[in-house]
Amino acid sequence: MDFALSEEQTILQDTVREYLRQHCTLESVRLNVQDSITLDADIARGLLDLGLPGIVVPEEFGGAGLGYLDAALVAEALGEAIAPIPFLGPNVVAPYALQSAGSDQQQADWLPKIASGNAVFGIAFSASSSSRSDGSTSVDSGQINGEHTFVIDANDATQFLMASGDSEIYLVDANDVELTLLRTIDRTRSVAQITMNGTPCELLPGSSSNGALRRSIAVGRIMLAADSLGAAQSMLDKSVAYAKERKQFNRVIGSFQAVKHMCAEMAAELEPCKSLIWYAAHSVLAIPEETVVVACHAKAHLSEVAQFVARKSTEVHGGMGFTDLLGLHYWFKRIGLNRQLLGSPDEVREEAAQAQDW
Amino acid sequence: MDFALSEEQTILQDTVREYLRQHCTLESVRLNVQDSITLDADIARGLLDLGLPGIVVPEEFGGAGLGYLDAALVAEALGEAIAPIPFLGPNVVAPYALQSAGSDQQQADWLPKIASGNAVFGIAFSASSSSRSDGSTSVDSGQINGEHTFVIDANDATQFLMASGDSEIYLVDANDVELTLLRTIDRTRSVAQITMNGTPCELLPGSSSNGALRRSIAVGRIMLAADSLGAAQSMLDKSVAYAKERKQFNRVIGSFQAVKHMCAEMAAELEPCKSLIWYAAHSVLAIPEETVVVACHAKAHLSEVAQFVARKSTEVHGGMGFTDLLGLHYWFKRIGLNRQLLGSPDEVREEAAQAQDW
Amino acid sequence: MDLAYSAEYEQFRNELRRFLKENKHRSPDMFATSFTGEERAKAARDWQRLLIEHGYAARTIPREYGGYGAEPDPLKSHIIAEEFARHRVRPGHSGDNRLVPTVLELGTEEQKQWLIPPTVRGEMTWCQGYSEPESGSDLASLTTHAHVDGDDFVINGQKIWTSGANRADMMFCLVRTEPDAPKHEGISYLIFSMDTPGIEVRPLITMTGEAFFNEVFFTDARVPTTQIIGKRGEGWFVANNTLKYEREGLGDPNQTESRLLELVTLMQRETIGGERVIDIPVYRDRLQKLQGRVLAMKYNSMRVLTSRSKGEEPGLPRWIVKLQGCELNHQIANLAIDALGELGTLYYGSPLLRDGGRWQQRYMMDLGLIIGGGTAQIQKNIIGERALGLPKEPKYASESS
Amino acid sequence: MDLAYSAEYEQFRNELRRFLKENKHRSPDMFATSFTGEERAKAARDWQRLLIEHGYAARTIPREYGGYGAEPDPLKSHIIAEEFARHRVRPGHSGDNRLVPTVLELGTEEQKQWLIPPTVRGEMTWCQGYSEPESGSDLASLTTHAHVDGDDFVINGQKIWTSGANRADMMFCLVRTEPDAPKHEGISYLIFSMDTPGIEVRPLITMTGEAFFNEVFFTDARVPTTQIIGKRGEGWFVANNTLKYEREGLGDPNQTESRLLELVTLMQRETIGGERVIDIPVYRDRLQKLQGRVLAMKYNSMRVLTSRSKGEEPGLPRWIVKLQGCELNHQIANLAIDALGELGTLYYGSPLLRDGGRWQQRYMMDLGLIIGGGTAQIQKNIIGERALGLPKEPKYASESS
Repeated sequence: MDFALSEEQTILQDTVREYLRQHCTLESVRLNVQDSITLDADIARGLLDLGLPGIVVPEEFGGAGLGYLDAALVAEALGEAIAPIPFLGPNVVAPYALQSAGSDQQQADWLPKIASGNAVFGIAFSASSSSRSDGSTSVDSGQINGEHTFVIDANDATQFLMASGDSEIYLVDANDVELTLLRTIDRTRSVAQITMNGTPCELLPGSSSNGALRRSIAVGRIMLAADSLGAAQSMLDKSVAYAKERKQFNRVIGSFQAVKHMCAEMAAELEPCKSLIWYAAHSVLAIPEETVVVACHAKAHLSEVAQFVARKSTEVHGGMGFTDLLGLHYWFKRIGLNRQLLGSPDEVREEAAQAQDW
Repeated sequence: MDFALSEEQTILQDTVREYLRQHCTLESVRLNVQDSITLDADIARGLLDLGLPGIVVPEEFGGAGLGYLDAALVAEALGEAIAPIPFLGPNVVAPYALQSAGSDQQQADWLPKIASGNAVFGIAFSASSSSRSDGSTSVDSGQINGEHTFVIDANDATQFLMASGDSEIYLVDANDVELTLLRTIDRTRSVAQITMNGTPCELLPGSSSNGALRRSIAVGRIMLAADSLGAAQSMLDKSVAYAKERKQFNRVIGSFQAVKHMCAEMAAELEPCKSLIWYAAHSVLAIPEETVVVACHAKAHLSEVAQFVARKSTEVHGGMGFTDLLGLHYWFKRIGLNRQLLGSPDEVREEAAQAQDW
Repeated sequence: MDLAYSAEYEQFRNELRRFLKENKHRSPDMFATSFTGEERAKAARDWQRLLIEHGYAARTIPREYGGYGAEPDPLKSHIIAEEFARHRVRPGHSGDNRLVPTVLELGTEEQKQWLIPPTVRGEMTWCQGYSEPESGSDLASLTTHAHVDGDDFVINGQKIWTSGANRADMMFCLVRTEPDAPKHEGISYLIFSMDTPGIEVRPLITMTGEAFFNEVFFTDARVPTTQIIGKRGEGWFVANNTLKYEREGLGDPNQTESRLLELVTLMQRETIGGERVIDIPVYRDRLQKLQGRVLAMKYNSMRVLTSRSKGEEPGLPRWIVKLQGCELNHQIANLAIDALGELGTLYYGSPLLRDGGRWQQRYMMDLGLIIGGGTAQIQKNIIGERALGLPKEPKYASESS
Repeated sequence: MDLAYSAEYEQFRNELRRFLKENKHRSPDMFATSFTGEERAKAARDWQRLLIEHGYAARTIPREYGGYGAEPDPLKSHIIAEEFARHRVRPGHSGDNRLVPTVLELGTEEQKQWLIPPTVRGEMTWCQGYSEPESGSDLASLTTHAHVDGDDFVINGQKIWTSGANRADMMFCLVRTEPDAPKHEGISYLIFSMDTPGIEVRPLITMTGEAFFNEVFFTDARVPTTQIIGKRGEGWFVANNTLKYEREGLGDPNQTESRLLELVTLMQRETIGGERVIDIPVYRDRLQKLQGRVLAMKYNSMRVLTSRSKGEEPGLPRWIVKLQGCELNHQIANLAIDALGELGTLYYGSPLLRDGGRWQQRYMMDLGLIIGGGTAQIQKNIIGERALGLPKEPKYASESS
């Protein structure tokens, strides 16, 4: 029994953190956010050097062959730094879906390209994960028609995986769809609407029967939850640091019980979330029969806790938290977007109940 | 526009408060609670002298001819003192129902007896106000069969009003039913299960068509909400007093932000409830078309706020709040019982939504 | 308890309604798209003058200073606010509800004549220079300072959270003029033109993306020593007069109620899988919970209004309004966003945007209001100490006065 | 990350299971109704002796003091707790988990030999005399005092919240022996028999109606001066050793999870208008919210256990357990009561009572636990100061040391 990160995992996460600390500063995020959201090419190249695009791609296909806990640790670090980088879609959910449901040929075609950063997959699962989207599609003789909204990591995508019907996953080329960017409160993650009009598509054959779509969504939810964990942890850390520095009434504000207790409440809520994410991510390969339920809980619980932290952290920062000066709101908004993607908390909780036959 | 109590109303409430302060001490409540719950004869006689039993009975029938805001002020005072006295059922809901739906003869028979304290009505409306009760009844040729649970103010009742079917109200004699006391956490309000077996019953004829049952339940809910308001206000007052007295670390605990803020949060939540109750109670005669919705909100909102106050007040008192020494738990428990009677908060909120056609 | 208005007030209301019906078209917002900035400004001044003439603006300000000169009557003021809101007509103003009462109470006759008439006419607009980067909740620790040089105060330092500083003609401002006095006794209340050389205004972008506030920098800005309200060193006590007025209005329950009704409309319009959001029990229950709280605050405000109309200090029911009202607005916006799900994350300028993005804007803005004008923590201190009589925190050993 | 246990631990668990299967019938709870008090007590002692022999109780206590003498191994301790709970068998004990470590660490050899073997055998039971009516969160302000008269301490004063005082053989107790010393330096840690003349125990009824606690009154109670652990005036520091151990266990997530599963059963069994409560969306959503929190705390405890098994101090994940766990239990009970509606208000002895009234009992008891053993406010101070490194409140001018 060893419920802890391995030394390699700690090193992996610290390496990504250190890289982002140097290259993904608040200033660089601000620059990114001013224009339309696009993959920051410099940061992306650095992450490619770290091997992140192929993190869960098997070594035989040129990847790192790591697991989903490793991927969650990276997602957490990206959330901490609010990195404007697609990761969840192209580097975690897509290789998971391809390995779960793709044909041998599809895996051989795409997994190496994912690992080398030459294929970037956007994920159009929203219609199956969140009943709020109106988008629907139909497939006829290898062509797909219809639209998807809230497509994740859309802007720089070269390919899309998309849900159709109840459980099937199709692969389409990004050149064959019409893409309209959606502008959300968050500007660090690209989200779009895509329209298909007789667009050629290719089924991932395993998905017709093996529940790969549902499990792929679960993996995506775990990554979003890990991202929110990281973002919320950053906000808590900033709050504690600010509370130790900022003085009012000749005392650092952290010595006031009201401020101290807000920090303590944030920590008390957030700390157990780390273990919840670890367990959920670990379960993907080790205890797959538990993944769907735990992923629902990870997503829903982190949505609530991170929202709580985002608010309290802003309060601890007082007026400064409300301005752009400290940039705290970038974290606030990323947490706000994560909350709704791939299913809002109450929808996801209902799925957890159903998955347990309760 | 005068959204305030009249001088007479203030005097009425203060008189009841003063009477209860002298005669309904914590010690006398404790004595009452040790045995089975029964009307405290001494206190009841005193309240009779104050004219409370006939408070809403018209003067022509020997009552005080006051309104439901006056009744709510009395209910609030009874809640403050956790008085072990039936009031809601026999002295408010029963005369309201009789006036709303009773025949001239029924009104002439019963209203004077209510005002003189010679008739004490228990209220068996639970099956129509709370879907949790299994009890159901059927009426056939002037006889009623079946059972009601959570009958309010049951123990000393001489008569019962009971709901049957969707909207009808029947009057039965207490001697003709079989009564089993239910033991709740609260011991200051008597609640029972009653069984009818070919029991003679008499219809309140207006109730077949005029919605009197629904409005009678609304009146009962307002009184329960007023009772919880009073009980919660007592708990807040005790907390503030304790926080000003109790010293720890050489300071009165009320000077600690954590304790001060708990008191402030209780006050901030509770104070607007007073206006909500006033409005709801005033609406019964003045704006009857609003009563059902506002009564639902008064009941549901006070259930939540009073529960919050009950918990925080206990926390402010520390270990002492958990013991019997200060008796704080009697208020805690009365609030807990009120929360569930005549519909739990979520059921009542759903009724409010339906009543607004939302 | 009588929710009807007496005949006097009903007549007042009827007159106002007639006035609004006849004059609504003159309200400057009607000119919004078709006139130039200068014409718009003139329309606003004309509208204000018309309202003062009829006693619907500057109502209680003495006639000699350009007001209508009526006795204070909170019920009439309430009726005015209510009817203008109901008719969606731009209300008048009383100049500046922080500065004008302060000058009337504590200014010299000369200051009153100089400042109040143009302010009341809307020809002299104001911003408030109180907060500083290092003194937020602890306002009295401000460090912007002025020394006397000849006939002038020479001001150096920085203010923050100054709303309207980029548009205002004038500022009323707290500066430290007696550096050696205890912190509450070294402050003066100065007034000066925003055109004074040495003043620089920089907009402060907030999380909503808009610049509601500014930073104001002072570099040797010279202000005549006559431009002080009250005496030197008394500014803290002068300002407390202003603060008393400023906090009113945040958390207004009528606004909260209309937001709740907007939310109902949203939930009746939006669907999830073909079902109206309002019919989905978890959202429906959250909506009802909020409605209960909104009603309680609405009736609480009627109680406050009644107390005021009787000349009583409303006490606790008034102290809680800001804390509860801003929180409630924030929660209403939160439910709206959750009801919209993914669509609730969209913001200004996006395809598929609902209600112009205003729910996200409010969600953030209301959080700003929970913090601003006295954080929730400070509000709880005030409620605990002033309304419940709990003791302040004791002075601690190392604290300077 | 490896959730499997290594072969050594699997073997340990298998041996334990075999032991439990073979010996379960000797567990004293099996005798509950058919034996007298004395026979029951003997069965309990026999059971404890059997468990010690096999290393399932008093596991890390040295053999010379009656224990099993194994090296500490948190994983094995966890397996023992888990299997006894799973098999619903009464677990053994290590004497008293507050006193025994303290005596082992700070007692004299003579005290160890006197106290530890009978305590470990269950023949000497203990209660803790720390809290006083006027010193709750501020324990060090205690006033129960003892002066030396000949070879005795003579104790006067009052303790409160003394659980088990009515059954215990002995008390370990903090008393002020140096009235003139600063408050933390004037306390001594005494041990004595509850049969000592001058000690009176009165049960303290709580809101649940039960007497979990007692008040203990001392009137010239004489205790030999040798019955002190540590030196005179060092009692505060001796006691901090004990406190370290006491707070473990409150908010145990395994217990919380089993309560959640009980709640699921309740919600599947109870109906409203023919519909299972668990199918009613508002309750269903509340249940799911709680499950998410329960799982987070469950995995958090696995993380704590792993840290311990590596000899690391778990830090924050451990500090939050009491605060979060007790709150979660309280909320689980709250949902159970709401799910039962009116039926949820019934209590011991009523017709129609569900689940023996235990949800109401827990709802109140869990609130007591939120308060007891360090209120939620004190817990938040501890988390803020020890785990997050925020500064303590400054000393106040008027505060004596």
